[in-house]
Amino acid sequence: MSLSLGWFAPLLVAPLAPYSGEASDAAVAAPLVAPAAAAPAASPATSPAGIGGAPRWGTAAEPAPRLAIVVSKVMTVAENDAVVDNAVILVKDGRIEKVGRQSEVAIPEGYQVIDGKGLWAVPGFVDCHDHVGGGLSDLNDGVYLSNPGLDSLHTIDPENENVRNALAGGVTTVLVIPGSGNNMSGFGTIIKTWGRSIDDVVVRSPGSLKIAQSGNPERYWYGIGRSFMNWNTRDTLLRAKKYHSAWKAFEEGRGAKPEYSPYFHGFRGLIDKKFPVTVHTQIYQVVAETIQMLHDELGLWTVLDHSEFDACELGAETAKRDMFVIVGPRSIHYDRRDRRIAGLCAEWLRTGNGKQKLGVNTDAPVLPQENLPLQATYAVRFGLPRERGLPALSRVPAQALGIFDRVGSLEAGKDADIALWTGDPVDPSSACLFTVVNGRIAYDSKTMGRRY
Amino acid sequence: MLAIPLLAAFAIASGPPPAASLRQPAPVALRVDGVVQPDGSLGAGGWIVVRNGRIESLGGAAPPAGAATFEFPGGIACAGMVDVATSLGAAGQLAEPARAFTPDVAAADAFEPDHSSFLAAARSGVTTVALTPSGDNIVGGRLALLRTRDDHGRGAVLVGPGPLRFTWSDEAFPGDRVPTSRMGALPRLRELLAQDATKTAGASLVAVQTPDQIRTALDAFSAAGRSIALLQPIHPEDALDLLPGRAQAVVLGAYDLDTPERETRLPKLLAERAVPVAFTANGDGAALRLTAALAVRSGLDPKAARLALTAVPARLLGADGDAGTLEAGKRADLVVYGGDPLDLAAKIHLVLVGGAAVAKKETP
Amino acid sequence: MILAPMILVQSFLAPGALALAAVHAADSVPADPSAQKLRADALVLQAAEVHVGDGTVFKPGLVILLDGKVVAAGQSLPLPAGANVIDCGNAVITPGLVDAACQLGTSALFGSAEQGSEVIPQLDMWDALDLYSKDFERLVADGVTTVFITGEASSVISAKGTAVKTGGPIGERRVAVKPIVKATLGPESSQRGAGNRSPSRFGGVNYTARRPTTRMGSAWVFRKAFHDAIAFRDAGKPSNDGLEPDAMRALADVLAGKTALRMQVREALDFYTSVKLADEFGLSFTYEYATEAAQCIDLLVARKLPVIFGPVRTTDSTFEQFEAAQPALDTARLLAEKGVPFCLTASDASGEGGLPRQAGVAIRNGLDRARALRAVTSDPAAMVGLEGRVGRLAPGLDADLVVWNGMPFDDTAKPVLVLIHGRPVLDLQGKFRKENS
Amino acid sequence: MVLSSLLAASLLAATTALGDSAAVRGGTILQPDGTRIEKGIVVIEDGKVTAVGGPETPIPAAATVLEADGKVVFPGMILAHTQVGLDIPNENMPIAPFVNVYDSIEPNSAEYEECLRTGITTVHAIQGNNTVIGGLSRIIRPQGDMVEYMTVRPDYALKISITPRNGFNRMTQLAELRRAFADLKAHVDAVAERRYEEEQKKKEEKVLVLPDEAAKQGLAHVTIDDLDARWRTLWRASKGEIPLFVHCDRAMDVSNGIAWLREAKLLEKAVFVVGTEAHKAAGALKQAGRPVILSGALVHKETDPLTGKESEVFVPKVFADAGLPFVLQPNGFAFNADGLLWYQAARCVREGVARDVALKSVTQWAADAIGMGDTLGSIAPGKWGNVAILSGDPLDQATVVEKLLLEGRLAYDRATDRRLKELATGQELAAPSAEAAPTAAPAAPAAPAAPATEPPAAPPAGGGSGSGK
Repeated sequence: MSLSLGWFAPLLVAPLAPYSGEASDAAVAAPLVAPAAAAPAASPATSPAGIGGAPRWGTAAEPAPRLAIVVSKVMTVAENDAVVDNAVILVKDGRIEKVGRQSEVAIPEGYQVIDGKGLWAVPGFVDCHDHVGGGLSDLNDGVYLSNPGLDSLHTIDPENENVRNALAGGVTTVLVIPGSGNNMSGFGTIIKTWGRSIDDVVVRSPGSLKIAQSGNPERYWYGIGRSFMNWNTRDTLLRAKKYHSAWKAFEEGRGAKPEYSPYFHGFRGLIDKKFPVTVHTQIYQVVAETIQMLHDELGLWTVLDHSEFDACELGAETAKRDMFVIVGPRSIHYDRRDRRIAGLCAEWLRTGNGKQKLGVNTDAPVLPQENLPLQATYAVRFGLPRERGLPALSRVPAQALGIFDRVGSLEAGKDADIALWTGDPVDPSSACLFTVVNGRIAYDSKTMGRRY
Repeated sequence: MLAIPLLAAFAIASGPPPAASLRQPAPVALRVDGVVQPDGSLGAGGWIVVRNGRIESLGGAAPPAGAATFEFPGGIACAGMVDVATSLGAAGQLAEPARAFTPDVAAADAFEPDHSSFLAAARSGVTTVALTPSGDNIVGGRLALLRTRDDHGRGAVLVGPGPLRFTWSDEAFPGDRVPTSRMGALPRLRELLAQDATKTAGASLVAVQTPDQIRTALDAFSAAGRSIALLQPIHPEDALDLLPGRAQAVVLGAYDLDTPERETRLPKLLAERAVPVAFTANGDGAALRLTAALAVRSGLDPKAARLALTAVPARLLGADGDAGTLEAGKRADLVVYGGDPLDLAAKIHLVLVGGAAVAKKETP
Repeated sequence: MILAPMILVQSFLAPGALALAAVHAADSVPADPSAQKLRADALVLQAAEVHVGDGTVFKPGLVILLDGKVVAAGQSLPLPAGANVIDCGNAVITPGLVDAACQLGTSALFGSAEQGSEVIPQLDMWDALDLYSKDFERLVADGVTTVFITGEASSVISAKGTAVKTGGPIGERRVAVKPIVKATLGPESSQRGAGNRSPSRFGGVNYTARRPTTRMGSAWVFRKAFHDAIAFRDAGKPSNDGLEPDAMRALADVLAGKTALRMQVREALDFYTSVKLADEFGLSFTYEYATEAAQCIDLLVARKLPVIFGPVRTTDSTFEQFEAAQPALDTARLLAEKGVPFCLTASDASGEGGLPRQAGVAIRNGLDRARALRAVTSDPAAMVGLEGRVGRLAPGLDADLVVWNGMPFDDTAKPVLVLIHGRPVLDLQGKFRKENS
Repeated sequence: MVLSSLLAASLLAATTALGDSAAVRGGTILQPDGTRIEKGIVVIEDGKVTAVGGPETPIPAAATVLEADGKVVFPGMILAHTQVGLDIPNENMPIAPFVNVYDSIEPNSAEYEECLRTGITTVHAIQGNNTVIGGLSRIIRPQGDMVEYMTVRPDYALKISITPRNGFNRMTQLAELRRAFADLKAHVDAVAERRYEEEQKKKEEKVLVLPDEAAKQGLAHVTIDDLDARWRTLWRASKGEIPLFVHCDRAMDVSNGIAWLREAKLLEKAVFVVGTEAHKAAGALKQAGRPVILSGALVHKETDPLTGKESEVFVPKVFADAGLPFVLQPNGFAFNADGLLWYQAARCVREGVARDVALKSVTQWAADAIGMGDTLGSIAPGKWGNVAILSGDPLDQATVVEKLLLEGRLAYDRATDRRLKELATGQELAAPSAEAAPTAAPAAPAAPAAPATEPPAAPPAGGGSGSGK
C-alpha cells in the first residue's frame, strides 16, 4: 500500500510498519504517538541526568523504530562533502547505522521503509541562535548587566509550537539562548526540536554562554557605554577564571577547597572549553572587541553570533584565529562607503574568513525558526558560493557549537536527524516533507499536514 | 471693657513686651461663674488664683490679698484646649519621605517659634499643641510638644521628647520604597517597639484607616506593651470591640463634610465601649469646639466631649501633669468662655497660656 | 446573608427560633448510661446523611457537638438527656471544607505582598491578613470553614502561610500550624507582583527595576537564596545581595525540614525546574496549583509528590493571561487513579469558582464523589498538618460542619447552615424564616 | 567572487609598505619651532627618523624615496586629549577608574580617517569630563583594524574632573573625589592587614600587632593582584604611576584642583584640561608648571555682572603672553568650522600668538603633554617617523595633506582618497574594478621597532589584514 507524501513524491510504507495505509487513524497517530521517547539510556539524545528515572511529561516511552530511508540523493554534508545518489539510510536506536547506495546496502528485516524516491536527504539543520525554545517572555532578566547563574534550561518547553514548526524547515537542533537585553544574559541550551520531555530534547546544557557586548543593553540601562559594559563583563569572567583555577588546583590536590559560589560555578565548563560563548555582536567595533576580549584576552571558545553590519570587514582577523562566524538574521549590509548592497556571508568570505567557518542563523523569532534554510538561500543569492550553503546550515554551526560528533552531517554513528527535501534546500522552491529527529519521525507532511 | 486692665495685669504674651512686665509676682485672681471640672462636668465658679504662671487655687470665695482681680460675670473657665496633631508653622516640612522608618526625626527641628499660626491657635483657646510628623513614614518621628505662647509671645517647645508618630495606613506604603507591605514592615516595627529609646510618656499615635489596620496595629503595640492612640481612623466600626483595654484613645477630627460620620456617630460608639476620644483640628480652637459640639448632638456625653478637647489629648501627649485640666498646681493654661465651651455661641473672654494673657490684637 | 455570630447563637439555641429544628425527644435512640456523661448543652444534629470526611457515611446520621468539638458521629448514638436535637431532615452534613492553598482574605489580591525582597520566608501571611475582609463571609457561604492562606506568588520565596477559621470571633480565628513556606516558579513570580524589586535603580519603580523578570531569574533567585542560607547556617556568612539574616534562618529551617516547602508551579516545564532545584538542595515539597499536573503525571508518580491541585477556572479571570490558564479537566481523576496524594483548592476563587464548585467539576470529570469530598476536607487538612483538628467529623475534632440542602457539590445544592466551633456562622434557613415571619 | 577593494581604496586602507626604510626628499622641512630646511631630506628606518638634513643628506640605497619638491614636510600633529572615535565617552557613574577607553574605541570610525586626512598621526583617547574619576586612556595611532594594532601606549592616563559632573555641585564633586581615595585606602588597608596575617602564618614566630600596624606592615606585601579589580587603577594612580588629566573648567576649579593635587601629592602627575574661564588662573597654572590643554572653544565670553558689559578674551593669547605652553584641541572634531586642529593653530596666529607657539601647541607641546615629547612632536633623529607631506604651509587655508607617513609607512595618500574625491566633486565614483584590487595582499611589514617608551602591545600595525578593508 502506498501513501502519497505531499505533491512531490510518493512515500511507500512497508506492510510491517505500524503505518498501515488502511488504518488512517493509526497512520495519523503514528508519527505523533508511536515514536515516543525510549528510556533515556537507550536514547543518545537525552542527557544522562534524568529525574527520578522517570520521563518528565508526555506518554510512556517506546523504543525508537528502525528505519530504512530510501532517497534519490543524500547530501551527507560530511567534511568531504560526499554525495550519495540512489541511497538508503539505515536508522537504529536513534542513530544512523549506515548510509550507502541502494545497490550496496541491503535493508535488514524489521526496518520500516520510508520511501523517499525523488527526494534529497540532508542532515537536520542546526541553528546557533534561537529564542523560541522557551517562552518569549523569559528572554531578558533586565535588572543586572551581568547575570551569572541564569540558565535558559529553565525556560525550555519541548512542546512549544514555535519549536515544533522548525521541523517543517528541516531544523532539528537549536541553541536556545537568552536575549541580549543585558551583557551576560545567561547560559544557552542546545535542544532538539522534537521530544517529549526536557531530558529528551536537551543535547547539551549549558550549550553556551550568551554574551551581548553592546548594542542592546544600552537600551535597558541609561548612560552606560562600552567602557563600563566591557569592563563589567570582563571583570565577571576574570573572577570566574580565578574561581575556576582555584577549584582546579583543589581538584588536582594543589590547594585548599575553595568556597562554592553559585555565581561562578557555572562558568567552569566555559573556561574548560566544554562549551563556547556565543556572542551577540554586530558592528565592527563590537566584533573587534569580542575578538580582542573574549578570544584573545580571556581565551574563551568564542563563536560570533550576529556578525552583521560592517563587522564583515574583520574576516582576516577571524580567520587568523580560526573562529566561527555565524551570520544573521540580517543577510545583507548596505555599505555606505561604496554604496552597494553587500551579502554578509560573501563579505566575510572575501575579507578572509575563507576556511569554511561561515554559518547562518535566524535569531528566531526575528525570523521564524523554520526559515533557517532561507538564510542560506539569501547568502547564496548575495554571493556566497552555492556549495557553502548546506554546510552553513548544518556542518558549520554544529562544529561551531562542538556538537559535530552528534549532528550536522549524515554519517554512521551520528544522531538520526534527517530531513527529506524535494530538492536542494538552498533552492527556495524546495520544501521539506519529512523530518526525523533522534530516529523518530517527528514531521511527516503527509500525515500531519504540510506546514509549508 | 476688661481688656485694658487685664492686659496690664498679666504678662502680655503678644510680642516682645518691656522686660518689666514679663512676670507679675503678685497673684492675679479671676472670678468666674463656672469651672469645667477634671471629670468634664460643669462645676461651680469662684475665684481662680494664678501666681507665677501656675494655678494656685480654685473655687475660693474671695481673692487673696494683694491680688489683681478680674470678674467675668457668666464666664466659665476651662483648661486650655490641647491638640495632638498639628502642623502649625511647619506645614510641608514634617516628612522625610526617603525612608519608611525615621524614628530619629524630630518635629521640633521643623519648629518655627514666630510663626503667626501659634498666636491664632492661642487666641482660639488652644494652649498646648503637638507638632506631628506627617503620615509619609511608618515611623515618622517624634512629636514636638508646644505651648502656643511663651512669655516672649512666641510658641515654645515644652520639655522632653514627645511621643512617636506612626502611620499604619496605606499612606505610609507608597510602593516605591521598602517595605511595601504591612507584613514586611512588622519585623522592623516590632524591633523598634522593643527598644527603650522609642518609649516615651503618653501614647504612641498611630494613624490607621481600616479595621484590619487597627487589628494589626493593636497586636503589634500590645505585644510590646505600648499604649496606643488611634489617629483619625476612617472606618473603624467593625473593629471597635477590639479597642477597650488596648487603645488609650481615638483621635478624631476635624469635622469634615466628606466624612461627617466619623466625627459625629463614632464618638458615641466609642464612649459606649469606654474608649476615650480626643479631637484634633490642626490647632483651630473654633473647629475643635464645633467638632465636639456636633459629637454631643449625635449623642456623646458633654462631659466626655469637654475632656476630648482638653484632658484626653493632654494625657495622650504625656502632658497631663501640667495641662488638660484646671487643678491647683498645674500650669495656668486656661480659657474663660462666655458660657459652656460646647456652646458655640460662647465667646472667649480670656486666654491664659502659662499665666500670660494672649492679646486679642497685636499691640501696635 | 451573614448575621452577627452572637445573635445567631442565641437564635439557634432557642428552640422556637430554629430553622429546620424540630425538638425531638431522644426516644429514637436507646438510652445509654454513657449518654448521661454528656451535658445537656450538647448539640445534636440529625440528617439524612452524615459524611465524616474520611469516606465513612452514615445514612441517616447524627453528630453530637459539645464545647466547640465533635463528640461523636454515627448512625445511632446515645443522646444526652435534654440535648438540643436539630433534625435537618433530608439535608446532608459534611465536615467544614478546608482549602489548603487559599489566596483570599488578604487586603487585596497581591496587594499585601511584600515587594521589598524576592525572598521573604521570615514574614508571616498572618500579618497580611484582613480578617474583616468580605472574602471570609463568601468562604463561609461556600461551606469553607478552614483556610490555609498561602504566600503570594509575587515573590519567588514568599512568606509563611497561615491557617485561619473563616468565621467566629476575630480573636479565635487563627489556627496554629507547622510553618509552610511557598516558592513560586514560572511567570507569576517573574512577571507579576506589584513591580517593586529594586527601586534604588532608575530612581523609581518600573519594569526594568524588577528582578526576576524571567523564569531563568526565578530559578536563580531560588537557588541563590538557598545557597545563601546554607552559607549563613554553616559559616554565618551574610548574604551578598541583602537577604535578611531572618530570611536565611527561615530557609535553613526549610533545609532542616522544620518548615515545609511548597512550590507553586503551573506549567509543565516549571515542574521540571522545581524538581531540579529541590534535588539540588535535598528538599521535599508539595505542589501548589500544579495546573499542568496531567502532563507531568509520570513525574508525580515517580517522585510521590503531593499536589494541591486547582483551581479549574470556568470563568474569565486574570490568570488567563498566563500560558497555563486552564488545566486538563480530568486532572483530579487522573491524580486519584495514579495514586498521587492530592487535594483540591479554589485558590483565590469563591462562589461560582469556589471549593464546592471545584469538587463538582472534579466529580463531573470522573472523580469519585467520596474522593472528591475527601479532597476538600480531610486531605487538605492533612496537607497542612491539621488532620487532628479539622477536616473530619471525628471525636475531638473541631465542630466545624456544613449542612447542605442537597447532595454536596451538586449544582443544585448549597450550604444552609455552617458551624465553626459549634457556633453557626451561616444560617440561611433561619434568615429565611425570620424574613418571612 | 567579487573581490573589490572597495575598502582598500578608501582611506582606511592598511598602511602601504614602503620597505624597511623610506626617505622624503626635496621638500621644505618645517619644524614646530619655525626652523626650516629647504630641499631637505628625512630618512626613516625601522619606523624611526634616522636623519634630517639638507639635500646633501645621504639616502640609504634600500630606501623608498618619496619626492616632496615644492611641498612642506611637517611632523604629524597630535590630539592630546580627545574623545574622537569613542563610543559613549562618559559612563553614567561618578567613580569609574576601572573602566578603560580600550573598550570604547571604534577602529572603523570615520573620525580616525579624518585624522589622517588632516595630518594627525597620534591620538590620546580619553574619556569625557562628565565624571569624578573617569577611566584609563590610551594613546593610539588613528589607523588599524584592531585596537591592539592601533595602540601606542595602553592604559596611559586617568581622567579626573574637578568641575562638577551633571547633578553634582562643587562640594559634592570634591567630596566624592576625596571619598574615592579614602575608600581606596580602606580597601588597601584591609587587604594589607590580611596580607600581613598571611605572611605571619608562614613564619614560625608569629607577631601579633594591632590592625593599624598590621595594615602598615602588610602594605609591603600587597601586590596589585591582591586588590579588587575596581581599585587597581586608582591604587596605581594614588602612587603616582599614572598621569592624571585633570579637568578644570573654571578658574576656581583650577585652584581647587591644584589644592587637591597637592593634598594627594599628585601634582607632578597632572595635566590640566581647562575651560576658557580658566585663563584667569593662568598664573596659578604657570606656577604649577604642568602641561595645560585648552578646550576647543578658544574665546572666553563674559558679561560683567556690575556693568553688564560683554567682553571677549582669546584664551591662547593669554597663555602665550604668560609664557605658558599650552596644547590646542579642535572644537567638536571635524564637524564644526573650528573642528580642525590646524585651523585652531591658525586662529592663534590670527589673534597675535607667535607662529612657533601656535605650531608647537599642536605638535611638540602636545607630545610633551602626553609624555612623548622625546618620541613625537618634531622631525628629529630618534623620533618616530610620523611625517606629513603638505601641499604648503600647515597654517595656510589651501594646504592639504598629500601624503602621511605613520612610523615610516605610507598611511594616507590623497591621490587614492576616494571618499575625498567624492566629497570634493560631489559625484559618485564607480567602485573600483575587481581587477584593480589585490586579491591577496602580501603580509604586512613588521611594525616599527618597538619604541623604547612603550611597545605596542599587539601584532603589527596594519594588522596583516588579508585584503585590506
